[in-house]
Amino acid sequence: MSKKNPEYDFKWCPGCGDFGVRRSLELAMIDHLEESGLPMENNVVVAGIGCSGNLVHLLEGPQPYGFHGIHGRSLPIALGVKMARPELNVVVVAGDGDFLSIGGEHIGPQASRNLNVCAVVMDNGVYGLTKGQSSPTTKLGEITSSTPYGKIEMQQNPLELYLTLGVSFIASGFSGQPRLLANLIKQGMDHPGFAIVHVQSPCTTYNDTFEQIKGDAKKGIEPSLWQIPDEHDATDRASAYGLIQQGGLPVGVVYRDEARPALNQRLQESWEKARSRTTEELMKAFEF
Amino acid sequence: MSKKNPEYDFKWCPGCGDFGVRRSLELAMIDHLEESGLPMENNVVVAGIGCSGNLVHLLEGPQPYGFHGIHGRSLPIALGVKMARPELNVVVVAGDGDFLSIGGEHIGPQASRNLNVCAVVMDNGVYGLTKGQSSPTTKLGEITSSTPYGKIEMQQNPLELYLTLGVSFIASGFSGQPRLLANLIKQGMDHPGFAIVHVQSPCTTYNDTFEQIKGDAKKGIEPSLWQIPDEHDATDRASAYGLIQQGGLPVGVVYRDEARPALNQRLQESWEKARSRTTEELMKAFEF
Amino acid sequence: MEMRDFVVRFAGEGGQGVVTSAEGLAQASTQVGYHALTFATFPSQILGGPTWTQARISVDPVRGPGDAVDVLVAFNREAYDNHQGEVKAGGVIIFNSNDFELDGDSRGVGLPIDQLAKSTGNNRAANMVVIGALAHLVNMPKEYLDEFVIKRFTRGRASDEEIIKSNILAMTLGREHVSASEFSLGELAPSQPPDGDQLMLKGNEALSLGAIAAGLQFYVGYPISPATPILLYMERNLVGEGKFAYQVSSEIESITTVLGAGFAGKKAMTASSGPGISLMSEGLGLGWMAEIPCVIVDVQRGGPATGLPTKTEQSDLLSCMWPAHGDVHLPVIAVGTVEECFYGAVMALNWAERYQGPVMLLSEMSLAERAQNIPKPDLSKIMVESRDVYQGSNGYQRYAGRELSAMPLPGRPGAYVANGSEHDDIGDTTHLAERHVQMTERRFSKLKLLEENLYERDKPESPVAVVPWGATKGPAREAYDKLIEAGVDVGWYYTMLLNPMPPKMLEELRRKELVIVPELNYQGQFGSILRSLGVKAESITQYTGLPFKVSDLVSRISEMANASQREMVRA
Amino acid sequence: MEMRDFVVRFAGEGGQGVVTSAEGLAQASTQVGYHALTFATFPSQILGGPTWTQARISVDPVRGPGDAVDVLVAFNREAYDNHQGEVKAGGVIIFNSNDFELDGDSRGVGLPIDQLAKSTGNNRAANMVVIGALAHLVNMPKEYLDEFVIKRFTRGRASDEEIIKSNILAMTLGREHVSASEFSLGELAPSQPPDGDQLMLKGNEALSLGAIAAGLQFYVGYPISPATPILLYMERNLVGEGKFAYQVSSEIESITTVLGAGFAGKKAMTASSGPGISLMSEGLGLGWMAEIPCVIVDVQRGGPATGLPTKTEQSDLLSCMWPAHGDVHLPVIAVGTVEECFYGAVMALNWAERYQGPVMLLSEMSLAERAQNIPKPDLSKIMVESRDVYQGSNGYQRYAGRELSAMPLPGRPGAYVANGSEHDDIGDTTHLAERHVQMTERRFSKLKLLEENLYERDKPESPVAVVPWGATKGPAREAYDKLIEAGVDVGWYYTMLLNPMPPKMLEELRRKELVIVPELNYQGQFGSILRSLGVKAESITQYTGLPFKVSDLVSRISEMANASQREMVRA
Ligand SMILES: Cc1ncc(C[n+]2csc(CCOP(=O)(O)OP(=O)(O)O)c2C)c(N)n1
Ligand SMILES: Cc1ncc(C[n+]2csc(CCOP(=O)(O)OP(=O)(O)O)c2C)c(N)n1
Ligand code: SF4
Ligand code: SF4
Ligand SMILES: [Mg+2]
Ligand SMILES: [Mg+2]
Repeated sequence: MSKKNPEYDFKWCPGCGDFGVRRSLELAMIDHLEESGLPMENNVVVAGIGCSGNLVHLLEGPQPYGFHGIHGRSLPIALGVKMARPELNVVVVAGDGDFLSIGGEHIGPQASRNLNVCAVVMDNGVYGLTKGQSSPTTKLGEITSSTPYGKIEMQQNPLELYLTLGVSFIASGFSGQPRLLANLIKQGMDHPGFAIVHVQSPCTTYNDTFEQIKGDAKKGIEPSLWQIPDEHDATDRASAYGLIQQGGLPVGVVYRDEARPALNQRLQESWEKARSRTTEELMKAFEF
Repeated sequence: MSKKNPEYDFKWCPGCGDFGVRRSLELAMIDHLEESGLPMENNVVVAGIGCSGNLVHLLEGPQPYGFHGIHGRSLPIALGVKMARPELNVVVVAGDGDFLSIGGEHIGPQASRNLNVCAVVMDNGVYGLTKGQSSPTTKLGEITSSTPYGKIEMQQNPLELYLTLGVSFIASGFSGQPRLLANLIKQGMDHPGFAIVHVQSPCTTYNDTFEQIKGDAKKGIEPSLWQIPDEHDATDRASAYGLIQQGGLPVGVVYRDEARPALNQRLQESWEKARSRTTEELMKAFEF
Repeated sequence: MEMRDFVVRFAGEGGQGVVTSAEGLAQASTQVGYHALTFATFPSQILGGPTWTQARISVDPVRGPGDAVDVLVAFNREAYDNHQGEVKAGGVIIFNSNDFELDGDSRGVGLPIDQLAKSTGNNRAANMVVIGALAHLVNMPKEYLDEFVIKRFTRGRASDEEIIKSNILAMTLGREHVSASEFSLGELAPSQPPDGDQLMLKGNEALSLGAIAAGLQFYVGYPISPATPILLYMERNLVGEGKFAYQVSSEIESITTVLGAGFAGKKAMTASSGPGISLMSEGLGLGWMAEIPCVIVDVQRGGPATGLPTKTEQSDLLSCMWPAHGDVHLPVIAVGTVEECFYGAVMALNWAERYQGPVMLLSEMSLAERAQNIPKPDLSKIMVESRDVYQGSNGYQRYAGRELSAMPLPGRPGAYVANGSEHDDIGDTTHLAERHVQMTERRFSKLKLLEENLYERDKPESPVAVVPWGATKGPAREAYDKLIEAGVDVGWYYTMLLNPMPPKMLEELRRKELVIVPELNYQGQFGSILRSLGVKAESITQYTGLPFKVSDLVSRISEMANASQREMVRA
Repeated sequence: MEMRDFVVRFAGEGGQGVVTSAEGLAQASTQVGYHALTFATFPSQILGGPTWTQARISVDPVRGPGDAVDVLVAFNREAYDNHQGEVKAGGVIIFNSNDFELDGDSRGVGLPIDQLAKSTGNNRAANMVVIGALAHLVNMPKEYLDEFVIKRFTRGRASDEEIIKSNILAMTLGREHVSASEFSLGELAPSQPPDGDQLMLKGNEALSLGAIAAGLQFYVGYPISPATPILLYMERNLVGEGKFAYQVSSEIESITTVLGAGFAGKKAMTASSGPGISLMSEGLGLGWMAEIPCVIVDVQRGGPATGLPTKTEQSDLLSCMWPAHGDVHLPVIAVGTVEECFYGAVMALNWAERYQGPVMLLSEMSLAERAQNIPKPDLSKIMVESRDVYQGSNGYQRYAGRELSAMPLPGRPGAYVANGSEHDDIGDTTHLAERHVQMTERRFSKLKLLEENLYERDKPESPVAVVPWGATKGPAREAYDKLIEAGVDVGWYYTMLLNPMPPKMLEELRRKELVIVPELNYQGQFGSILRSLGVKAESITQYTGLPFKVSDLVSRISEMANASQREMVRA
């Protein structure tokens, strides 16, 4: 709510990738609303703690509901919001540290449940808000403020992790392509299950990867970014696995399984076996 | 320490798979000691909370050190023990709930670090000690005390998870084959990095899968257990992935990567770039 | 002689009918108008293992399992060895003569339980043999028991008649076998059937029902003894449109998921025990900070850490009241009886909605596993509260001011950010000193809304008072009544509301010369809280994992009371 | 007139040299024998953003950043607007006339900082221009500053001479420019160089050094403001054989990993702030239960929940003392000065080894980010303790008895199970009442080993005492000295040891009519703890996220002291 709120004094650094993600999310939410005809208040943005999570305060235009809680817990908070009110459109925004390190435990369970929310992960390969420590996606050997002699643990491969855990919609994007990214986020919102849009959103202050991602012909640097070809069959798990093994930064939808019922749907079905009783009826069982 | 200690009054149910795992671990530790020539006190068994974790109190013969802490935290406790004293042989014993649910967050980090400990996971597809609730490996649709209308979330595939997270030694075994299992655990202990031996250890009281695992010719039930053929190249990640996709209960070594340095080795190397200073020297930096 | 009350302990191996016998006796007695309470213990292993259950049958409402055992039913030798010491003078020991022989104990009556059962052609009637034997010892009329059996086994099936016959026969056999031995305890006074319907249920069940009666819609939890039964009850019964009950992956998920649901407009709850509650620490602070209504049940067990999962203790009070870093001070309701489990849960949900924040509901293993007859709650008399929901248009300042304000509902106008960082009126993060002052005062001012003068008191004029909390209420009250009979000058205060405490009660306690707080922990946790509130409190502590014995409390309380009397005289 | 002390606030954008100027001034002053303290604040954004740093220069040891500002150096207009109100009467405002013009403020002196720096041919000398200007205002001899510059830039490089020249020139230009304006603050009294070497460092650095001096071998942590610098310091310096410093995946890993290392025989520590400490709750209980030596540092920030990461507060005391469910009561040491950060850390490690359990070491954001000159610790005088290690053969009963016993070392004889469930002598799980009693008393008895009568006191005969804790010590002591000058009858007590407290001190406090506890939290946490210990304590609270102002404390303490005097008279 930056524009409207002088009291909110956090600002992203000039050039921070998160600006692009914010724009993409705004576009995606608006698209989504135009289709659904619902007001912006039907959106709930659950934010992690980090430069990335601060996005929830920096959205411009009409404001969605937000929940800016504690570090690493955006997914279970989203679980609560969504299962309480399945009609709401629930979006998670979090950083690589928040989502994959301290919050890593929550990805598997939501994937197994196929919780119908869309998580936008802003991966800059570093802990930005705490000023440049290494994160799970920081590369082996890299020197950061918390790895003065080089990182001695392997980086994670988030896309493969999501696939293995059973996330039913996996997209990969780049903050430097806001419209393309908006489209991926929109697809994630529309997906009837757990969707993760993993975004490379460079930290220009502590880990500026723009050049490496976009490449630089003059310096002879190949871009790591590549568009996922239309031929890619995202519904085929094996192809998705193969695609991820190619490395680099693929942009597009990596995997989608729309057949798997979402948690709230399976819950509905399970109720057919159940019988809902009034408190009076429940008490009967204890009479004598 | 059951035999020696009447005050310890927990007992596994008759037929519980954990008996076999205990035997296997005893055999493996003894093998390991005979080779190393070290005393039993050189072993530290870090246990999770569950029927499985109680193994640490039920070991017979000479006693190793043990740490029986809190639910889900055996891996980070083992991280502390191992990095404090790399010369110790550190073994983790935990259940599927302890290791994969509440403790799931700790697998990835130890895998990325290639922490040189061996984890023996006793998977019975249920929460035994708390009397039969569903666990991450409980199958979709199954009815348990905590899923009265059938489980509505997908089960996890632990072997694929370990492979994706970068665990450098992955074996799969069955508690009903103690000697074979002992051999796998021994290999895990010898492996210079993070080793997980994932064991099907049926809960005869709440989830008896012996029949399904071993099969029953008369009833025409095919065994889910199959020996991993010698041809399998465990050093090839792709083959390991393919093997896991075949399902069932493979027995043997699924994957091994001995090339990757373990955490303590990488740490040693990183020290070459560092300079260790005395407190006096450190204070110098602040003089004026 | 006439008895108003008797206590039977059933001891043996898990699976020998220890529990069914106790429950059968309790049901039989309640059905004919007596009051009954059963208390089950857990063996530390899953199958088999030594276990015991105690049943107390009384003409009057029952307060606790009772100290001394009138009758011990020993299903095996080990049970006899471990429990015979608890049998009071003049008590009787019924031992399963099919399992072992007992000589040299004059209190022993052999009963060939298995054999007699078999002879009825219904092996499952073993517990009826025992019940018949017990009935004889207290001279309970045969009709009573027959009536119970008929009621119980009339299920409109063809087999009913036969089963009823075999069970009645079993009871008769047990009765006759014991009558042959001259043993008797006396005459149980005729029952005085309570007016109004009754329910027979356990603390965890009463608590679950209370929460549902108060409009609970959303429950998540993670298994842990002794709170698991609440999770299982909810998963079975909290079903249907708009409801959700689910097992999540840890207590950290439990609390944060509940916060999400509370934010989204639901009445949400989770339950756990010590270790799980500790894991919720950070989430509880978030609920307080972001002002999210929800209820957290702590069914206390022995601590610290993994502690004593199957034992009872009252040692989580301090950490539930101040569960997290920063200025957080959560409302705490502690229940003391099975009936209070129901009404305490109703209040906890009401409080959460009223002040818009997390409420801690403390129960205990000894209540959770206690079955007891209670008056059936009259739902029409239960006042259910719901949060004040914001009805206006957009541009609302959810956190404006220094007091409670209406809470917006996602999906409707009034969008804001529920924020765990310090924030301004619309929920944006801020670091301004004035804001932190405003919001801190706002959060604490809301506790005032929970101040209610609901408490019990007797002899308020006495300068000394006994003030138990939680399930210690039962034995403490039994002890108190004995002390009063004995002419000791001491008052009685009790409330479920530990934070905020009833202001009037606190006022009165501040004027006492001595406030005696019996509690099941080492530190004397409630006592120290009372002292910090300006009350001259001293605790009577016990940390054995077991409830207080009435006799111990009688002597310890009177000691302290007398000592302070002497001091007052001197002064 | 002669000054013994002056305070300069540097305010501007991050990156404008706000911090380097403050530190330069402090260093220059300390090198010529003055005492100096700098206090930096954080902008809430990562790059740029409004920020300010305060430097206090004094002839005498400095206790705090100081209330009122003598000189404001405003690098831009916004800085002027936000801070000019803090400048005391007769103060001066140096504003960067290259950035903005200031009329109508008689306190203003324009200084073309950038331009003057440029003219020296060394743009990086801007801070020297400012320092020169300041030196003139307090009449600091030119030689002093030249000496400092020469010392600082003599690094045996060819460029040294040139750099020194340009910097001296920069100072001279600044000095001359201001001297042109008639402004002056007076004459800073000549320095009284402290005898003995000094260190100039921040609280987090002193704490890290202290831990290492006490033999720290193992450190893990997870980044969090304001504790991160400790993690970074350890990762850089706690290296080499037998050492380990590492960033783990969360604070839950931090605490449990530290427990593993403590069990394995290392002196292990972790540091975090509020939210991380709350996540450690369950692990802390485990450390207490299994008796594992380790130190947990809480560099407090504003709470609750994510709270106010860049502000200071003292609101984690209750949750650090009773961090988890069950009967757990952790030792707490709270440091109050940069120097105490060093010695407090030494004590914390010693305590952990001595009683074999977790020790909480409380610091605060305002100490963590405060740089100050302290006497260089004499390592030869530091007493370092290590746990009593079991030396015998196998068959040892590690948990036998009701008191501390030697701790076995994995790899050596004496195998046992470190157990978080209640256990017997060898560490096997048990539920026996006697065991729970024995082990509970054992765990609490060990706290006695930590009772030491280390505390400050003045005027013990006074019936009223001021008893601050933590970093409130600084402003409270300044206020106290003023009150004594003013003839107020009030005593002073202070200790780092909050649990267990020095027994003698507690005894004395119990005899006071009134104990006044200034503390930075809403609930008056230490005050309420003291009341629960039988002390008539009342808190003076502030919850703005900022330290106390001396002037506020002077008036609030004297009010309370006088009020109680009046009461005493009445009585
Ligand atoms: C429990 C807890 N631990 C640590 C922190 C401190 N902290 C705030 S943000 C953050 C990580 C930020 O990294 P990331 O999630 O990648 O977000 P980014 O800033 O890079 O966008 C940390 C460790 C916290 N707020 N809470
Ligand atoms: C924090 C916490 N939550 C819950 C529990 C209760 N609990 C004890 S064991 C267990 C799970 C046991 O399942 P598993 O790990 O599969 O072990 P098993 O008994 O099946 O061998 C649980 C939930 C606990 N001890 N601590
Ligand atoms: S630190 Fe990095 S991630 Fe944070 S705002 Fe600056 S550029 Fe963006
Ligand atoms: S409950 Fe299951 S896992 Fe536990 S001891 Fe019995 S059989 Fe084994
Ligand atoms: Mg990041
Ligand atoms: Mg299991």
